[in-house]
Amino acid sequence: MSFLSQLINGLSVGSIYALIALGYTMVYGIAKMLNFAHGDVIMVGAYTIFTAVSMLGLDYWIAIILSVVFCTVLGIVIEKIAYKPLRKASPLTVLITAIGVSYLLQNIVLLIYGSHQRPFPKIISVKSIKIGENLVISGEAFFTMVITIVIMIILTLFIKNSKTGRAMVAVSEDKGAAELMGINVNRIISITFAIGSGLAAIAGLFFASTYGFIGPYSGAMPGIKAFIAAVLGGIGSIPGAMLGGILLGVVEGLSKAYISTELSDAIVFSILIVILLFKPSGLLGKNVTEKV
Amino acid sequence: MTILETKKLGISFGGLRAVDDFSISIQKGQLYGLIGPNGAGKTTVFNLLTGVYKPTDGSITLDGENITGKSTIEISKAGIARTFQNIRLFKNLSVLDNVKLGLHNRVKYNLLTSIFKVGSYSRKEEEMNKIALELLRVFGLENEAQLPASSLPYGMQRKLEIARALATNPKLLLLDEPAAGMNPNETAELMETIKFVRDEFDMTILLIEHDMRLVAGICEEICVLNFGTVLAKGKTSEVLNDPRVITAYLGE
Amino acid sequence: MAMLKLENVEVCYGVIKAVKGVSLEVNQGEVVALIGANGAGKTTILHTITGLIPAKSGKIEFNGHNLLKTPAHKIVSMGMAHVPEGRRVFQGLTVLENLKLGAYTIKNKAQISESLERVYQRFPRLKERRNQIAGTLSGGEQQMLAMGRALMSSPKIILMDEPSMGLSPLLVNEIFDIIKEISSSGTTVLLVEQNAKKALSIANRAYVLGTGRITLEGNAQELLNNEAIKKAYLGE
Amino acid sequence: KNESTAKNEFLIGGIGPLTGSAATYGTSVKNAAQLAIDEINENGGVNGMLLKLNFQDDANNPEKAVNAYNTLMDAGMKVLLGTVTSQPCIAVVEESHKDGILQITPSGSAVDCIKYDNAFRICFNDPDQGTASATYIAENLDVKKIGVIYDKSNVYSTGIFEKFKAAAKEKGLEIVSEQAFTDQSNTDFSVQLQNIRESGAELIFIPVYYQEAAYILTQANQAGMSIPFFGCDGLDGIIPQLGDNAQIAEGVMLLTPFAADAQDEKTQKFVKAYKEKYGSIPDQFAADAYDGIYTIAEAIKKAGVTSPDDPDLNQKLIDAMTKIEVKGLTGTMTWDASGEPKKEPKAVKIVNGAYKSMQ
Amino acid sequence: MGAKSEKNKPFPGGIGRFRQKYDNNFLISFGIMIAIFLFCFLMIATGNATRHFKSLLVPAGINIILAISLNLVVGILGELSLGHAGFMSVGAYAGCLFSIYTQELFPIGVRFPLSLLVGGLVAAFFGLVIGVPVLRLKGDYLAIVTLAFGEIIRSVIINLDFTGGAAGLKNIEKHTTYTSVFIIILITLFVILNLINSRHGRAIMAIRDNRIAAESLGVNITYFKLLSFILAAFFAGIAGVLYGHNIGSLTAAQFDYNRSIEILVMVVLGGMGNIKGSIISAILITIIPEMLRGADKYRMLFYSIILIIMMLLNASPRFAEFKRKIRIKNLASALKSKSRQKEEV
Ligand SMILES: Nc1ncnc2c1ncn2[C@@H]1O[C@H](COP(=O)(O)OP(=O)(O)OP(=O)(O)O)[C@@H](O)[C@H]1O
Ligand SMILES: Nc1ncnc2c1ncn2[C@@H]1O[C@H](COP(=O)(O)OP(=O)(O)OP(=O)(O)O)[C@@H](O)[C@H]1O
Ligand SMILES: [Mg+2]
Ligand SMILES: [Mg+2]
Repeated sequence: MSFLSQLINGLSVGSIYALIALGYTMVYGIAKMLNFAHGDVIMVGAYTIFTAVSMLGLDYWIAIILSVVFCTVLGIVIEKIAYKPLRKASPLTVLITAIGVSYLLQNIVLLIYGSHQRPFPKIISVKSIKIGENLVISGEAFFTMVITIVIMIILTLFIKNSKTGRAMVAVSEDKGAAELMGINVNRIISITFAIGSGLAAIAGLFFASTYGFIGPYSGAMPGIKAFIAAVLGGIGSIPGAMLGGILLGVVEGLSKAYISTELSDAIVFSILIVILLFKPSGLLGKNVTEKV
Repeated sequence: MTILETKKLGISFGGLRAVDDFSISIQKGQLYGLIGPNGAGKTTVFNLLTGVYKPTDGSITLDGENITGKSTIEISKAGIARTFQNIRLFKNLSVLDNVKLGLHNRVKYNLLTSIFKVGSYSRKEEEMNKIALELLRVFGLENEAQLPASSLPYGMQRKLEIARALATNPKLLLLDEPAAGMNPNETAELMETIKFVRDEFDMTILLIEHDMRLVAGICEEICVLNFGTVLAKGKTSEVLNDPRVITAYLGE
Repeated sequence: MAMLKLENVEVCYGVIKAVKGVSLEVNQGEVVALIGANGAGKTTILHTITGLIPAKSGKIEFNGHNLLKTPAHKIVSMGMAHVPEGRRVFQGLTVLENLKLGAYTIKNKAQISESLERVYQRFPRLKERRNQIAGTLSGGEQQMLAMGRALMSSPKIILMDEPSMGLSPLLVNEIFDIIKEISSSGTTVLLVEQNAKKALSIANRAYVLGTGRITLEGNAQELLNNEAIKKAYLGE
Repeated sequence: KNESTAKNEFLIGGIGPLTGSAATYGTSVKNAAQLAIDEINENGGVNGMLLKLNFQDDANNPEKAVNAYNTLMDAGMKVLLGTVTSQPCIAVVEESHKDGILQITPSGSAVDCIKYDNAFRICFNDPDQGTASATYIAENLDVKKIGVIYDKSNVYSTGIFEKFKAAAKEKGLEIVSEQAFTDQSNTDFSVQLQNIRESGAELIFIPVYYQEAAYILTQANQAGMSIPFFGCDGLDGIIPQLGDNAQIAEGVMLLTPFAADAQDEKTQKFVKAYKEKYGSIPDQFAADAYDGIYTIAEAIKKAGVTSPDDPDLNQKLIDAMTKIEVKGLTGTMTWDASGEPKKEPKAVKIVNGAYKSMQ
Repeated sequence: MGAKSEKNKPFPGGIGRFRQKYDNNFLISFGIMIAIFLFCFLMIATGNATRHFKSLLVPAGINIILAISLNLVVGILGELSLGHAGFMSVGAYAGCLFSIYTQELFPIGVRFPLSLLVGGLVAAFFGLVIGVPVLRLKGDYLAIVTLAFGEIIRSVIINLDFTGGAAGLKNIEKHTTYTSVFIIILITLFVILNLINSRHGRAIMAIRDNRIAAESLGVNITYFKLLSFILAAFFAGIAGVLYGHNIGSLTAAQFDYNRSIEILVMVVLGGMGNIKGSIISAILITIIPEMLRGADKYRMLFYSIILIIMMLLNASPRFAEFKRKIRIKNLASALKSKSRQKEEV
C-alpha cells in the first residue's frame, strides 16, 4: 500500500515534469536549440494568470486564455529579437543568449511583482480520487496526467500528420533543404516557439496550481528538471519527453521514500548518468550513428 | 610479396549482408581498384579494413600480421591509411596542421615536452614541418599551407586528404572515390599524382572509383563488388570486358 | 524571352568574392549546362538563384520577377526547383515523406497525387522503396529521390547541381536519360556538371565558368567540338 | 566619491540578497531599514546627524557580499547592517573585523556570523532556537514522537535541526522520522510527508523558512494530515504567504519574538507604515532590520558620537553596544561581549489566522 | 601578387625557434595579462585603487583561470560541459581541508602552494572519473551528464561531515593575493597555450573537428579526451583552492550549476577556443554586475540585457567586420598621430 502511494506521489511529480518537458523538447527538437528560458516562460505564464485572477478579478477561463496568448506572443517576440539573429551562430551562442533571456524574464518579474512568493489562485479544483483505504490520487495530479497525455498525443499527431508538422521535421533535419522545398523556415521556427511557449503557459498553470505558490525564480528548477527529462527521453522525441519526465519523478519519489531524502538528488542524477551510459541517445532517442 | 590479404570477410547490418565472402590479395606496390554499383559494399570494405566496423566473419592480414578485429588506431599504427568518400578534413585547422596530424604517430614527443616546450620540441616540430611541406609540395598545396582547410576548393580538399593519409607513412593506402567531383582534366592530373605517389613512396594503393577512365588508366588489377559479393576480379582490361560486369555496373 | 536571366551577379563569402559578375540566360524549354573547374562558383550561382545566398550586386530575373528581393521559400512557389549539391534528402524521413515535402507549396491534393504518380512512373525504384528511411538509401537512390522531390512541385525550371557525382557509370547514364526526359516533358533545366562531355551532349546551350566569371558560352554541340574546351574540360 | 561628505550624514551600509532565490529576505531588510531611518530622520536624526542607508545586493553569495562590503567602505560606510543571510555574513565579518567597524546582522543566525568583537546580532542564533524548541516541546506539549522536515542545503535549517536533535534526546523526545530536502527539490514534499505519516509521529518540527513551509503545510493539508506543526522564527510570515488559504496554518506553533499582528502600539505602527510604503505585510526579517537600525541609533546616542568623522567612532560604537538597552519590535534587547542579544523567545500558536501567545 | 604569395608562404620571413614555440596567440595573451597586471599594480601603488576595485582583482583572476580551463574542454575539445563548478568545488574543498589540517606541519610558504597542488590533483582525479561517460556520450547528452555530475558533487558535499555540511568549511586562512592569482594565471596560460600549440593540442582539436578522421590517423581519442578533462579539472580545482583562501569559507551552494553556466558564458562570449577572448570576457563578466551597482534594483535587469546584446553583437557579421575595420584603422591612425605628435614637439 505504502509503495503504491509513494509511486503515485512520484507519478504526480513526474507528470508535471513531463508536461513541462513536452514544450521544452518541441523547441529543442525542431529549432535545435536549448531554450534555457523555457522554465521562465512557465513562470511568466503563471504570473499572468495570477495577475488576471487575483489582481484584476477576471474569470478563470479568460485568465487561462490570456496566459496562453500572452506566452505565445512572448515566445514569438523572444525568438524574433534574441534567437533569430543567431540562426547562423553556433548553438552555444544561442544557449548563452537563452540564459540571458532567462535572467531578463526573472528580473522583469522581480521588478514588477517583488521578490516574495505569491499564493496562486485555486483554479483547478478536482476532487481527489480514493482507491481503497489509503490510496489517494490528488485531483490536480490526475488532471495533470490526463492533460499531459492528451497534449502528447495531439503534438505527435500534429507533427506526424499536419503539413506544418512535416515542415517542422524538415526544418529540424536540414534548414537549407527545407527552404528549397518552399518552406518558410523562419515562420516554422516562429510557430514552433509559439507552440512551445503556449504549452509553457499551460504547464505554468498546472505547476502553479499543484504547488500553490509562484515566485520570480519558480521556473528555474522545473526548467532544469524538464531539460533533464527531455534529454533522458531522447532529444526531440515527444513520447520520450513524457517518459523521461515520468521516470524522473518516479525515481525521485522512490529514492526519497526508500533510500534517503538527504541523498535523493545525488541518487536521481546517478541513475540518470547510468541510464545514459547504456542508452547514449536517451530512452526513445534515435541512435544515429554517423555513416563513415 | 603480399601486402594485404583478406579471407572470406563478411559483415551484416541488421538483416542486410553488406559484405560477404570477400577475399582479395594485393601485392606490394600494386595499384588495385575496387569498383561496383552504388551500395555494393565498397566503402564498407574500407571500413572493415580500417577497423571502423568489426568483421563478423573472415580475417585480414597486413604484411603478414593478423589485424582482424583490431581498433582503428592499432590498424593505423600497423600501416593502413585512408581517405573518405565524404571528405573528412579538420576544417578549422590549417592545411599544414592537417598533414602534421598525419605525422602524429611518426614524429613524437611526450606531454611534458608539449607543455613546457623543452627538449626536443623545436627539433621535432621542425622535422614535422619539413616532412609536411614536402608532402604538400607533391600535391601542389604548399602555398595554401597556412590557410584553414575549409577554405580550400573541393578538389584541393581531396588532395589534402591524400597528403594527410600519406603522412602516416602507411604500407597500404586506401582511396575512396578520389576523383569524385573532379572534371576530366583534374582527374587526369590526379591520375598522374597517384601514380607518382605509388612510384615515389613505393606505396601500395587500393582505390574505389566510379570514373572508369581513372580505373582503366592506372589500376593493374580490379575487383568488382555486387550486392556485397565479389562479382569478378583480375586484370583490369579483362574484368572490364566481362559481360556480367557490363550488365551489372558499366552499362553501355 | 529568357525565362531566367542573370545580369552581372556578384556574390561574396565574407570578404572573398566567389562570383565576380556573371550574366547568363536560360530560355523556356532549354537544357543549359554550366560547366567549370572545381571552386569556380557553380554551386554558389545556383544557391544565389534560389535565394539561399544573397547576391552582393547584379540582377536576377525569373519570368520577369526580380528574384533578389524574393525569399527562398517564395521562389519555389514561383515554379523553380533545385536539386542541391550532395542531394540533401531529409535523412530521417521516409522516401514518401520526402516526396510530399517536395510538393509543400502545392495546395491542391489531386495535383499532388498526380505528381507523385508521375514521379513513381519515372523512378520505379522510389515507389518500391517508398517507406524506406531516406538516409539508408544508396547514393544513386538518394540522387533519384532528390530529383523526384524537386519534380513534385511541377516546376517550370529545375536547377541541378552535379547530379552524376558519385554514381556508377550505369546510373550516370540513367540519370542523364532522365534529365533528357524531364526536359522533353517541357521542364526547363539548368544543369551544373563536372561530367562536361555528358552534360554537353544533352544540353542545348552551355556556359563555361572560370573562377567566378563566364569565360565562354555557346551552342553545346559547338562547345563539344571546341579545341580549348576539349583540352580544358573534356580531358582529350 | 565619498557619499557621507554631505554634512553630518551618517552612512549605514546594508548587504543582503535583492536578487536570486533568497531575494525576499534581503528585500524585507532593506525596506524596513529604510523605514526606520526615515522615521529617525523625520524626528531630527541622531545627535544632530541624519542617517543614510546604502543597501547592496549580494545574491546570497559570499564573494559578492565581500565585493558589496568593499563598495560600501569606498562610499564611506560607518556601520554595517548585515548581512542578511548567514553564509555571506561569515565571509563579511572577517573583513569588518579587520576594519574594526561595527557590524550588526539583523538575521544572520549562524554562530560564526558574530565571532568577532565588532559583530552583534538582532535575531536568535540557530543552536539556541534548536534547544529552545526541543525544551518547549518537551515541557509544554503532550507529544513524544517527533517527525522533522528540514533543508539539508541550508545552514539555518540544519543548524537548528542538529541542536534540536541533541536536545530532544536529552529531554526524552523521540525523533521517529528525519526528512530532508534541498534547494534542488523544494516544492514537492509529498514523499516526505507520507514517510512521516507512516512513522507515527505526533508532531512535525519544521525549522525552515515560511516559503518552504507554505508548500509543506499546503501539501499536508491536501493529503489530509492533521499532525500539528512546530517551527522557529523563519516561519514567521506564513500567514500572509498563505493568503486566502491561511486557515491551513491553523494550529501551527512557532517560536518567534515578532508577530505582525501583535496588539502593541509599536508593532501596529510599524506594520501599518510598512504596508503603506511597500504594499506587503512585514516579516521577521523586516522586524529584525527595523530593530537593527534603532539599535545603531541607540549606540550612537550612547557613545555620544556627534560627527561621522569622529576618529574613534568605531571603538566608541562597539563599546556602546554592550551598554544599551533597546526596546524593539522583537523584544527588549541587551547585548554582552559575545554579541548575542538577550531577549526572550515567545511561543505562539496560530489561532483563527492570528498569533496567540502560549504561556 | 608578390605580396600575396609572400603572405601565403608557410612561415613569412622565416621563423626562429622562439616564434615556433611562442606564436602570436601566446605572446598576445601573455602581453594582455602582463599589461593588466601592471595596470592594477600602478593603480594600487599610486593609491588610485578603491577597495571595491581591489576586491575584484582576485575574483576576476579566478574567473580567468576557470574560463581558460573550461575553454580547453568546450572550445578546443569541442565538448559541452556544464559541470565545471563541480571540479572547482572538489578542488576547493580538498585544497582548503589540506591547508586547515596541515596548519602545524608546514609554514605558509609551503602549505599554500601544496594546498593548490592537492586541490588541483583531487579535481583532476574527478576529471578522470567523469571522463568515462565523456567517452561514450556526445553533445547535449554529455552536457546533461556533466551538469548531473556537478549536482551530485554538491549533494554529496552537503551530506558529508568533514566538509561541514550545509554550514560549510570555515576558518580557512586567507592567503590568496592578487599576485598569487596572477602567477597561477600565467602558469595556466603557459600550460594551456603550449598544449594547444603542440602535437597534443593538435590531436585534441582534430578530435573536435572530425573524430573519425582523427581515429583513422591513429589519434588515441580516449587518451586525449581524458587529458583535456583532467587538465581542465586540474586548473578548475586550483581556482577553487584560490577561491577558498580568498573568501575564507566554502559552501556547496556556491558551486551550483549557475556557477558552471557563468563560466560557460565567459567562454562562449570570449569565443570558443579563443584564449585571449576568455581572459577579456572573464574580466567583463566579473566587473559588469559590479559596475552596475549604481543602477540599484535595475542592476540584474541591465546585466541580462547587456549579456543578450553582447551575444547578439558578437555573432553579427557586420560587427565582426566593424571590429576588423576599427582594429586596422585604429592602429594605423594611432601610429600616424603618434608620429605627427613627435614631429610637432
Ligand atoms: N552503418 C550502417 N548501417 C546500416 N547499413 C549500412 C551501414 N553502412 C553501410 N550500410 C549499407 O551497406 C550497403 C553498402 O554500403 P557502402 O557504403 O559500402 O556502399 P558503396 O559500395 O560504397 O556505395 P557507393 O558507391 O554509393 O558509395 C548499403 O546498402 C548501405 O546502406
Ligand atoms: N561557405 C563558404 N564560405 C567561404 N567560401 C566558400 C563557401 N562556399 C564556397 N566557398 C568558396 O567559393 C568558391 C566557389 O565555390 P562553389 O562551391 O560555388 O564552387 P563549385 O564551382 O560549385 O565547385 P565544385 O565543383 O567543387 O562543386 C570556392 O573558392 C569556395 O572555396
Ligand atoms: Mg562508397
Ligand atoms: Mg559545387
